[in-house]
Amino acid sequence: MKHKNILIGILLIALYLAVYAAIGTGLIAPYYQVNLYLMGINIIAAVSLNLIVGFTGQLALGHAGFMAVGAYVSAVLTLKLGQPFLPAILAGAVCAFVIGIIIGLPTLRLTGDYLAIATLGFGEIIRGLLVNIDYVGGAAGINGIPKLTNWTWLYLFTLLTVFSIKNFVNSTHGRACIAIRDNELAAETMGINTTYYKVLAFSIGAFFAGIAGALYAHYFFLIQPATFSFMKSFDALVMVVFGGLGSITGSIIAAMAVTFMNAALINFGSLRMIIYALLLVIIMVFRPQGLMGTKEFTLKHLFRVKEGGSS
Amino acid sequence: MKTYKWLVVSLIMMLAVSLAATGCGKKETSDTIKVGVNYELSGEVAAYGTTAKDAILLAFDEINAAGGVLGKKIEAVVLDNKSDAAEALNVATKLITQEKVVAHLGPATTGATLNVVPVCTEYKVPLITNSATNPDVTVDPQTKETREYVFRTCFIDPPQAVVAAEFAVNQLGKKKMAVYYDNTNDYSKGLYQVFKEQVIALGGEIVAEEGYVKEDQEFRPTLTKFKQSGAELIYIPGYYEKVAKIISQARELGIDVPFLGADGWDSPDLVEVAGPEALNNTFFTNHYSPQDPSEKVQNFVKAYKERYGSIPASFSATAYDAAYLLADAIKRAGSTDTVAITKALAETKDFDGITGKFSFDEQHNPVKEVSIIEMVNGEQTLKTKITPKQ
Amino acid sequence: MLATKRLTKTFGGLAAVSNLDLELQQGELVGLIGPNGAGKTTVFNLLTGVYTPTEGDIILEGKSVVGLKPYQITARGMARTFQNIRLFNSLSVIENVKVACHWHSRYSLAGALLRLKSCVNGERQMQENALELLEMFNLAEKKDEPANSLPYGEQRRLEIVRALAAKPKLLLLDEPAAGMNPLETKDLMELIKKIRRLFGLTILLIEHDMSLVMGICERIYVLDYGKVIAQGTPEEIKNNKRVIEAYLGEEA
Amino acid sequence: METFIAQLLNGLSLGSIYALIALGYTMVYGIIQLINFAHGEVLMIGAFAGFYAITKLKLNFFLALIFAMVVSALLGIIIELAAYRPLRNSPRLAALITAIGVSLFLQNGGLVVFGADYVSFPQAVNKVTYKLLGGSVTVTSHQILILIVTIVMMLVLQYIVLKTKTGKAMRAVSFDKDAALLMGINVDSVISITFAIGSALAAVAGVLLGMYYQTIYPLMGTMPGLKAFVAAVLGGIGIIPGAMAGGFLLGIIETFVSGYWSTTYRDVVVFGLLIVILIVKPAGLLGKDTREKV
Repeated sequence: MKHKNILIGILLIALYLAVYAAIGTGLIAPYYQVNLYLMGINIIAAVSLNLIVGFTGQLALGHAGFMAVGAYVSAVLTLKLGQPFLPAILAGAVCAFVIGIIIGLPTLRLTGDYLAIATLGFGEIIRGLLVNIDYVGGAAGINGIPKLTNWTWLYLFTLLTVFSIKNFVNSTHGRACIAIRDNELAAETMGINTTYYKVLAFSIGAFFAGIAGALYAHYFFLIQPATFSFMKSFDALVMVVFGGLGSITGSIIAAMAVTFMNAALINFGSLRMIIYALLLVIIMVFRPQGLMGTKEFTLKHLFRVKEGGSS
Repeated sequence: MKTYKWLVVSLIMMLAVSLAATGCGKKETSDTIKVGVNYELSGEVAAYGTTAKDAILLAFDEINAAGGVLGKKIEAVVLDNKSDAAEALNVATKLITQEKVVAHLGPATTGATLNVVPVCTEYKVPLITNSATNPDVTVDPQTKETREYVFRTCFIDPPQAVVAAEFAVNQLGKKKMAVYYDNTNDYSKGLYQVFKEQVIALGGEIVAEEGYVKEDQEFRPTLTKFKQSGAELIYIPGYYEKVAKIISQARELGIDVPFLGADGWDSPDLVEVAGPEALNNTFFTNHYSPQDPSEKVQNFVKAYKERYGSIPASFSATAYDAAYLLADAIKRAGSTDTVAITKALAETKDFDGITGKFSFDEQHNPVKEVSIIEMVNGEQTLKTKITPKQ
Repeated sequence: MLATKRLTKTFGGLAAVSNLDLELQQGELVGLIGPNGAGKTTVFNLLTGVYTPTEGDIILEGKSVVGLKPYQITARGMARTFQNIRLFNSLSVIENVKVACHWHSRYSLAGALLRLKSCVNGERQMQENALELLEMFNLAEKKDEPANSLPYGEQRRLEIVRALAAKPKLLLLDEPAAGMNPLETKDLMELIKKIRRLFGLTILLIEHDMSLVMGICERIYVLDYGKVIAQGTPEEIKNNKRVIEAYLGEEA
Repeated sequence: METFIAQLLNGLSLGSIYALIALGYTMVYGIIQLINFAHGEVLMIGAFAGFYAITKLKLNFFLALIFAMVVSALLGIIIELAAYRPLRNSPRLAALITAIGVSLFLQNGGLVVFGADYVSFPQAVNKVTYKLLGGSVTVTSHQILILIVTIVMMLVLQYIVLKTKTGKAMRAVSFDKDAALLMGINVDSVISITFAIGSALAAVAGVLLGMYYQTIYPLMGTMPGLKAFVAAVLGGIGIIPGAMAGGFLLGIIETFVSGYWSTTYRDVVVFGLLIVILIVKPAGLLGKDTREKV
């Protein structure tokens, strides 16, 4: 157990240093860097949404709304109020968390598709309000945001997200969420405050979505309400379902695969989205439970594959 | 076991896709000049991106057919940015760092263009947009400095709106005006602001103002409101598709005051959708008119119509001009060095384009006359030409 | 221990339970029987807070629990099993049990997110508690298997273990013998006796299997059309005319 | 007062289009509990089919409408067959993602095939403007036509669902697929028929949208599709009169918010109201609260 943790720790540090060096020496071309950042942001968005949809079983379609909150709050802090990056990110995340609670309390009483449409509605309301606030540029959005997101921040926050959510789902709190997904009534009669845990999972998911939004805003210079339309929520949902509901590693792999697919299809010009859509349908038809199902990919898998290969 | 089989299949699939993808991109030969074309080919504003891309490809084919530039052919690398600002940056980075283009055309919208500007600046590659009208595109709003590598072939917002206000107050003699603008579009909002200021400065009055949003089709509720306000003229700084519907619905509601608009109106669809009758007593400011008898314009309109089956809108014209302007700058620079091309672009004098003869001012905006077009029984007629005060 | 006073629940004008007065003394094992549709499960749902009563009161250890949420009632010392098994299917056997430990050995959220010592200790505690219970019921060997992979009888047993993990004083069993063969039913009887003794529980059970009810219950309430039609010792109930009518009437 | 009446008429026309789309949404949802995100794109294909029928095949309006309905119905059947049927026993979210995939495919396929530009829709039915209340309120023949078509469609649909054998089979399938199968109902073909009818309704909405707003384009279905989905949920998804009520309500609310306040706050108000209604009535206006059986 201890050895495994040390091994993982060393691997993670090695990965960080390797990529850091590769960026510094230009081994990773700028174009691949853009996609590397997209990948990190997508991982955070997908893993945090998986906590809500995959682990707690609450179909939420407003994730982009929380990203918007994180992006706008952090951008206002750094650009207009001259605050440093880290407090700005955290402030964005906390605001998303609070709004998550405000939205979650009334809507999480709803179930299934009614919840889906209500959260989608909230995402659209956040967007609609941003369009009407002149302080943040209305429809034109905020432009000229300093490019503060670098590899170190990205890596740090991606790890923070993944490990916090992993710890959460492996704790009694996370188990409570999974119990709610599996059988809400039984969970409640076993002493679980279902409303509390649904709202908790929802707002923790919102918190990390806020981080994703803040990192996004400080890499892409410009944020507009249109950036955070429901299509962005769908993108995150696609990654979650593609990776497997309730599999953190699945979400990570899927976020990487979708980013990669998007980058690979760039050369197809106007056929790009058609191919993407086709792949989406084909993947779902042949693998409806997602890449990993509810299982996690662990180091054991690697060894098992090796053993299988040698025998 | 099944999982791994599937994983292998999907990996092979992805590999195939990416191989095919890289296969398309790698046609590096030294006898072509690569130009990046970064436009909205899918997503919300695909219509504008596509018309611009079509016009650019037409222009390049003509240039190549006439022998190319510096003895080389121009090769357009066309990529889609999905109408997403972050994707536009992704695409621009690919074009500049992977494809090594010498210049970057597009994107169509202000937002996406602003996102691309830092990349072009960083790698010192010139960018020409044909339709991003916001002043911030070429001038940094914080430092007030001109962005060295960014140019445009369209007007910025103010001149058109200034001319429109002057025309409305002084020539049409209207005092009470209503404005109906696209609240989700900076171009439209920019025109609205300037128009409002000018009208008030000229002694007019804005009696009603309202925004619509991109997805709107139903304008009757707001128009009904305008009708009550007693407006003598309605200014709609928007795009033809909405404008046509607004005017058509307004006439249906019995609103017979004149309408006034900007270059976004220019499209044959305006007449087709609204009908010639509804459009009588409407005016708009524009770069050019497809009815312009000059040979250059007529040749362009004919070639475009032959190839794509429709009459080019003003965005096609500005995109076409952007392509020719770039070729001209490369010729004048005498090299494909990006900095030399940028320098040549900045020195552009009296470039004779479809949208008029223009030079760049110190903010990289084209200085050209504004035409005011009146719609008469479905035909565009040139009402007057006004040179905006700079 | 537990008393209901004129407990009534109506669904759209139809009374599923009306004017029900139950009383359970500390340590009693009481049966609740009645023909199908008599409102037995509705009584359970009222007691555990799944439904809110239309009228009447429920007193648990001297305090009213009406209006409390199910999880709050569980914390007051009531746990239940379900007629149709409701395990957490994607969790393992031991995790199912640990979910029920949640309300009494929870640690802080911050501890969980950052995996602090409080979390590690809390988890260890839960693991030990759960394992102890599983061992007691011969399920320890299967602790890491998914709950839904167990055979039917073991799933029923796991439900009881899970309910016990919530540390109840009063245990409600909803048809624990449903779907069991006579042999399994006999084992179950022994099991119920055992847990009652070991944990000092008060038990209320719904059951159709008369051999089980008559074999272990000390007192029985008979419900028909939402009303108590008889109550008393198994002997008294066996010979009660109205009870026989109700059951025969159902069969006819 | 005149303004109020004028706005109410505007709202009714808009609402009837929403209602028409919502009807199709609700039918498909009722039978397989799938949010068919591709419904708006089926509408778009229907609108283009109608367009080509009028301009290329030179059909009159009603024949073109029928042509569009047939094309969309076939498309609906194919979508169900290729993309949804393999997923019928899979997690519902997988089907939802597939629906999004189909929607993106049709949108972007439309961009390539039909071009990205707006296409102006021929005015196959003469537009006559009637002036009421001394000219301050106007109604066009198009508005009247839309209202009539919508109401007729709803009545036909109610008749099919409540009175015909197919309708009974539909209700049986939507209630319990397995039981319906045991009763000898061909579940697959019932689902296909439902998709065909729902898609044909989308085509009607598409053609009417084209005629009413005069242009069609490949992305035309997205927003009305989303709004109609909201309308269906508002009324109680899966319930035919609910879709109708939700559609009209949504249309009228949108119109009044635009007319008396501001267009830019319209969607904020609409979605805010949706959430309030759902919180008060979690199954929509006409929906029944069903409690899980314990």
